[in-house]
Amino acid sequence: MKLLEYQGKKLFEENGIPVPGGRVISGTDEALEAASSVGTEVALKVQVPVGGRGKAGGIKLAAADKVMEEAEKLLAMEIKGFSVDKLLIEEKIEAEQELYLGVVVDTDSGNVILLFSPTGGVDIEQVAAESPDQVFRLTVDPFAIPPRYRLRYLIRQGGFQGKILEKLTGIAENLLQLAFKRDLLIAEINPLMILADGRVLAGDAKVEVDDNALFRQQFEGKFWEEQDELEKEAREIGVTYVKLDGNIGVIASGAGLAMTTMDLLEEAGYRPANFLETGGGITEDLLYHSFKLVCKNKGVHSVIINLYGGVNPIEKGAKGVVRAMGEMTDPPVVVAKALGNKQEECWEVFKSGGVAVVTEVGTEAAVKELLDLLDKK
Amino acid sequence: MKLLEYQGKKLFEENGIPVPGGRVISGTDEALEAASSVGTEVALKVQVPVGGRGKAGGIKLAAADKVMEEAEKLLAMEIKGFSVDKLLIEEKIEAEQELYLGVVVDTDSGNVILLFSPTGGVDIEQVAAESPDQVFRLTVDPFAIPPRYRLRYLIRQGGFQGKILEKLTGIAENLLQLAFKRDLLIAEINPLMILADGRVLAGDAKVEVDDNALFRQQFEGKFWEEQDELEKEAREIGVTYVKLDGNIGVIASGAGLAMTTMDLLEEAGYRPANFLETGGGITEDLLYHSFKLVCKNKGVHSVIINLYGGVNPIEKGAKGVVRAMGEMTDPPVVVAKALGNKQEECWEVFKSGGVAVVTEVGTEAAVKELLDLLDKK
Amino acid sequence: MGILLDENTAAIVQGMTGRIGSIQAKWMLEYGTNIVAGVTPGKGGEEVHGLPVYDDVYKAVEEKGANASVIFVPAAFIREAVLEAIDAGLKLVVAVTEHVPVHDVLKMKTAAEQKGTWLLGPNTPGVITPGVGKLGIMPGNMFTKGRIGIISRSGTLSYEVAGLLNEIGLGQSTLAGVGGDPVVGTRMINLLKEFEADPGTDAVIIVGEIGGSSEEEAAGFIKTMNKPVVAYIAGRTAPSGRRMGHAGAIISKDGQVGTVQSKEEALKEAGALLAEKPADVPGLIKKHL
Amino acid sequence: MGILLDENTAAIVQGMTGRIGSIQAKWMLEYGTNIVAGVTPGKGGEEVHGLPVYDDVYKAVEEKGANASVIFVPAAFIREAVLEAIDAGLKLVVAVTEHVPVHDVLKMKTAAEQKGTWLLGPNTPGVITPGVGKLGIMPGNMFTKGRIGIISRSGTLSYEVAGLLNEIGLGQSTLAGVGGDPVVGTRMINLLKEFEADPGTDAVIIVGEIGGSSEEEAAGFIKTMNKPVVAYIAGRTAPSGRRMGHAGAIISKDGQVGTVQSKEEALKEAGALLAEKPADVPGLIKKHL
Repeated sequence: MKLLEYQGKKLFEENGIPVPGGRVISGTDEALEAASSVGTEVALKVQVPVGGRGKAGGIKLAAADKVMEEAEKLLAMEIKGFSVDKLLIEEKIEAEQELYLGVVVDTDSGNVILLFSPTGGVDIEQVAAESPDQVFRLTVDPFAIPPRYRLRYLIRQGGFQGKILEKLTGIAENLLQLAFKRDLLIAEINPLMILADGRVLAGDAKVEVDDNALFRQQFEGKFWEEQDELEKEAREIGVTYVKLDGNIGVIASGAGLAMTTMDLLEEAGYRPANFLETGGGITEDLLYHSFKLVCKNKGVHSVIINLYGGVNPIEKGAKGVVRAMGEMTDPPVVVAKALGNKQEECWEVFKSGGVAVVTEVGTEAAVKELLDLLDKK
Repeated sequence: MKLLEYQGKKLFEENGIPVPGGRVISGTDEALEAASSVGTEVALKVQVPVGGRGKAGGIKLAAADKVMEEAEKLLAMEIKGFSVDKLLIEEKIEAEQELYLGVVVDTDSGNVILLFSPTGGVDIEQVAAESPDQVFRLTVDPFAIPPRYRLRYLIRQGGFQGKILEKLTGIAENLLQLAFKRDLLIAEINPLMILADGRVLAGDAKVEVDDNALFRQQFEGKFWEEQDELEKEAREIGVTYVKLDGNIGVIASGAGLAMTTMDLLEEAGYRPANFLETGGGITEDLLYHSFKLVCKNKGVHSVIINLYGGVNPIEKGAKGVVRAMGEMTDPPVVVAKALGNKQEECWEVFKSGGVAVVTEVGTEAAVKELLDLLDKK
Repeated sequence: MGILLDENTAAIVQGMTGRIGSIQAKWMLEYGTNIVAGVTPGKGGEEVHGLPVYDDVYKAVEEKGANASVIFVPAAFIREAVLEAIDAGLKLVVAVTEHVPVHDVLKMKTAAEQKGTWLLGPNTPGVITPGVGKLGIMPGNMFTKGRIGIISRSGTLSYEVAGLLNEIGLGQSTLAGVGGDPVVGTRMINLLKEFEADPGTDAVIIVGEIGGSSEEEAAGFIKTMNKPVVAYIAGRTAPSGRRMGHAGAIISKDGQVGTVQSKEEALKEAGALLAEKPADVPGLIKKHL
Repeated sequence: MGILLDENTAAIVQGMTGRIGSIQAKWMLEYGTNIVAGVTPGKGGEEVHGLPVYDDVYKAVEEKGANASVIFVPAAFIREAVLEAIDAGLKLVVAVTEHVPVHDVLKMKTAAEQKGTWLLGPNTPGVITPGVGKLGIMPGNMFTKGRIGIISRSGTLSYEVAGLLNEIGLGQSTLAGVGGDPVVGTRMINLLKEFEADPGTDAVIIVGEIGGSSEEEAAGFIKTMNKPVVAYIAGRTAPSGRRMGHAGAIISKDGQVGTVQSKEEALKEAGALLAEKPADVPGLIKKHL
C-alpha cells in the first residue's frame, strides 16, 4: 500500500522526523485559507502515487494570496494516468543542501537496508550508478535496530560533523524505527533538506506499507488504491486480478499456472484479457464472482480455466462458474482443465454447464481445445 | 527504592498482570467504604517494606461491614520497626494453587534471571534449598527479552499445560517486560495464585526499582523511604550515611576507606557512630552539612575525617568542617587525615579550626591520634 | 532417498487444532507421512487424529523425537511458530501460511540461516518425497516415486510438471516448493546442492517465474553440477511493474530486473536446459538422463 | 610493563568536552598519558587541550589508532558510550561514571565479554601504570613505579595501600580498579590472570570489601598462581543488610553471603596472605617477595 506524500509526512511528523509546515486540500475553495495558514510563499504539490510529478508540472510555487489559480490548474491535471484529487500546500523551503535517506526492504538479499547519500533530490539509483562512493549503506539485523552510534558512523561518511551530524543521525534512527514499527517496505526521504538556519526537513515522503501487515497496523484516512474498477472489485472478491488488453479471460488456481496459461495463449497468437489467480480459498461464490469479473472486461469472447484441487474444492468452484454462465444471455466459450481431488465430479459439473473439459495434464491441451473451439465459431 | 505492595500491584495491573480487586486506605474512616466497594469478604493487609508481615499478624480477614475494628488495630501496629501508614483492602481470594514467579537482577552472575516454581507462597530460597527440582530458572540476555516460546517452555516444566499454561506464560512475559521497561531490580509475585474459576492473580508484589535509573523512570505517588531522620537528611545532602550505635563519627571520601576506618576503630575497642561516605562531589557546603549531620547522632564525642583529594577539593571540604565547628558551642574532638592535591592548604585550614591533622598515609595513625586525644580528655 | 524429507523424518503439525491444519494433517497421514504430534499453544493435552497435541515444540522433540514441522497457523502467529521450531532444533520447517508480513519473514529467514535449518516458505505448497511422505498441501496422487528432483516457486504449476513427468514414466525423488513470496527461507541454490548430492536423484527441474533473482543465483551453482538441470520460467508475457498474484512475481518497472529473459540467459549460460513451455520439460529430461 | 595500560596505549576521553572530562583529561595529559583525542557526539570539530574532538569513536580509531578509552559522560549516556567503544574495537574501556542503572551495566558487561574487551567499572577510579600513564581519576602523585600489582574495588582505600607501599620503597606495576558497583565489567579474577602473566609484576594485592563474590571467585585462580597474593578486605564491622556507600558493598540480611569472613576463608584456603589492616599489607608483601 503506497502512501501519498502528505500521508507519509504525517507519519514522519508523528515519529520525530521534521517536515515543512503544510496543509492538504481537496478543492480550490480551500486553497486560499490553507495557503495563508502556511506562509506567505507556498509550494503546491499534487498528491499522486507516482514519481516524476515535478517534471510533469505537478509542483508550483506561488504567493499565498495567489494560490487559487494554480490550485485550480493542478487539481485539473492528470499525471501518468492518475487524476489529481488532493494538493499539499507547504511553506516554501530553500534548501542549502539536499540529501537522500531511505530505509528499504531489499527482497533479493532478504535484508532491511538503510541508505544515505549526501547527494539527494535526484534518483538514488542514478547516484548509485554514477557516484557509487556517494551512497552509504547499512544492512540491518531484522531482530534489532542498529544502535545510534552505528548510524552516526554511517552518516559521518557523508562528510558531516557536529550538530548537523547529530540531527541527521536522529532522523535516520527515527526513520528506521518507524519502518520497523509500522511494517514499511519503503520509507524514503528524498530530498532530505538542510536549511540555512540549521533546520533539517523531509522534503518528500515515499512510503509503502506491507499489505500483509495490515492486520496489525492501522493507518488513519484513506490511502491510495488501484484505480481500475475491475481490480478494485477483484480485491473485494479476494482474488488477484490484473487487467490486460486481449480477448481471452484467464482463471487459474496459482500465479505460476496463470502466467503459464497466458504465455501459451500468446505463443499461439492470442492475447489474454487478464491475469486472475484464485489463491487457496476457492468456494462456489468465489469462482462465480471471478467468472463474472473476467467477463466484464470488454471484448472477452472466451475464458480458459485452469485449476488444481489440493487445498481447493474444485467441484464447488465449477458450480460457481456454471451458475454464472447460466445467468448470462450470451456466455463466452469456456474451456476448463481441472485436476486433483474430486476431479471427475468437477468435470461433470462443468460439462453440465456447457463447458468444454480437458482431462489431460498439460495446459497446452486446454489452450489447443480453446483455439479449436474458437476456430469452429 | 522498594515499592509497597499496593504500588507494585498498580504497576502489575498497568502491565497486564492481573491482581485482586482492592483499595488502599490511610485511615480507619476510609475502611468501611473501601471494603464494601471491594467485596463482601475482604483481606486487610498492612503496607510495610519488609517481608514476614503475615506471621507478624499484619494480614486479617473480615466481612466487609466489619472492617473498622480490624483496620484500627492494624493501623496501630508496628512491624519489624515500621509503623503502618497504609492498609490494602482486597477481595478475599481462595487459591487452588500458589506459585512463585520472579524476575531478579542477579548481581553476582551479572544476569537477569526469571524464576518460576509451582511451589509458591513460601520463601523461595527455602524451596530452592529443599526441593531444587521445583525451581525453574531462565537466564535472560540483557539485550533481548526471551521469546514467548522460551517462557512457555520454562513454565511447562512446572507441570502445566493448555489454557492455564498460556495464562502463566503471558504473565511471565509481562513481568519480564515490566522489569526491563521500568529498571526493576526485583519483581516478585509470591504467591501467584490460581483460582478455582481459572483466574490467575498476583497475590503479592515485591518490587524494587533501581535508584540509579530514576532519571529515566517516573513513578506515581510517594514511595517508601528510609525512616531514620538522619538518613533522610543525608540523602538530601547527597552523601551516604548509615546510623550506627557508637560515639565516634566517621567521615570518609570512599566507602572502602570509611569501612576501614570503622574496622580500625572497632579493633581498638571503640565503636563508630556512623558510616558516612562523601562520594566524589566534595564541596565546602557538603562537608559542612555532613559534619553537622554526624554530630546530630546522640553521644558523638569525636569525629574522624579521612579524605583523599583526587577529584575532590579537600581544602574546600576542610573549610566546611571548620565552619561547622565554629558554629558549635561545644565541638567534638576532631582528627583529620587528608592527602592528595592541595593537601598542605587543606591541613592549614583544618589546623586553623582546631582540628588535629595527621599527615601520615595510614589510617591507623589517625585512629591512634584520636585515641590519644580522647585519653587526654 | 530424496532430499529434506525421508524415512527418518518425524514431523509435527503446528496449528493442527485449526480447521485447515486438521484437514491437511489427515491428508498427510493418509499419504503415509510420519506425523508424530501437533503443537498449538494453549491446546496441550488435546488429541487430533489420535495424535497428541502439545503446547510447545520442545515437548514434541522430547517426547517424540520430532525433527520437522509443517505450519498452518495464521499469518499473525507464524513468526513465533517458525522461530520456536528453529529454536527447538528441528531440521526442516515448512511454512505453508501465505500473506506473511515481510519483516516477519526476514526474522524467520535470519534465524533459519543462523541455525542451519531448512525453511521452506512462507507461502509454499511444501515438500513431498513420493512414497515416503509429504509436508504440505500438494495432492499426493499427482506424484509418483522416481528419480527426478523438482524445485519450484509455484505450487500448482509444479503439480502440472510432475503430472507431465508421470505420463512418460518419470517419477520424482522429491519436490520442494521454496515459496512464492519475495523473501523466503531456503533459496533454490541450496536445494540444488542437496539434489546434486542426493544418490536418489538423477536430474533436477527448476520451475521458476518472473521476479527476484533466485534463478540467477542458482545458475552460479548449476555451472558446477554433474546432474542435468532443466528449467522452465513462467511469465514471459507478464507486464512489468504489475504484481502477478504472488508477492514475489513482479518485474521491476524498468523491466531490467527479474525478467524471464534475464533468468533464461543466466541459466543457459550455466548449462541448464531451457524449456519454453511445461510440455517441453519431460522430453528435455529424458534426452539428457 | 604492567597490565592493561602500557606504552602502546593510545587513549581517547569520551566526554572530554564536559566539565569533569576536560579537567580529568588535563590531569591525565599532565601525568604523561598518551591521550590522542576526545569523543563527544555533536561536538565533532572542536578542540580541547589541543586535541581533536570527534563525533564517534570509530573516527578516533581511524585517525589516531585509538585502542583505549576513559569515559566521563553522565550516567544517562554511558551505556551507549561504552557499547560504541567496544563496537569500535577498543581493547580497554574505563567507565568512571557512577550511579549507572544496573540494566545498562548488564548490557555493557555482556557486550564486553562477547568482544573480549577489558571493561573497568562502572564506578571505578580507573587504571594507572605509574610512569606510563593513567586512565582515571586517581591522583598520579600517590603512586610510584614498581613491581607490585593492585586490584581494588575501592578507590581511595587503594590509594592508601599504594601510599603504604611507597613508604617502604615498593612501587606499583599497575593499579586497576574493578569498580564499586554490584555488577561490573571485568572481574578480579581476570585481572589476576593478567598480573600472573605480567613479567613486570612480582606480587599482587587485592583490596576487597564486603558484598558480592568476586573475591571468592578470585580465590579459585589464586590456588594456581606462582606469584604471592596479599588480600585486605574492608567492612568486618559493617552491619548486614545495610548498603555501605557503594551499591556493591552490602552483606545480605542473613549475613551468610559476601561477608569478610567468607571472603577471607576462601582466600586463605587458596593460599593468599591475609592482611587484617591496610598497614599490614606492605610487611606481608615484603616478606613473601
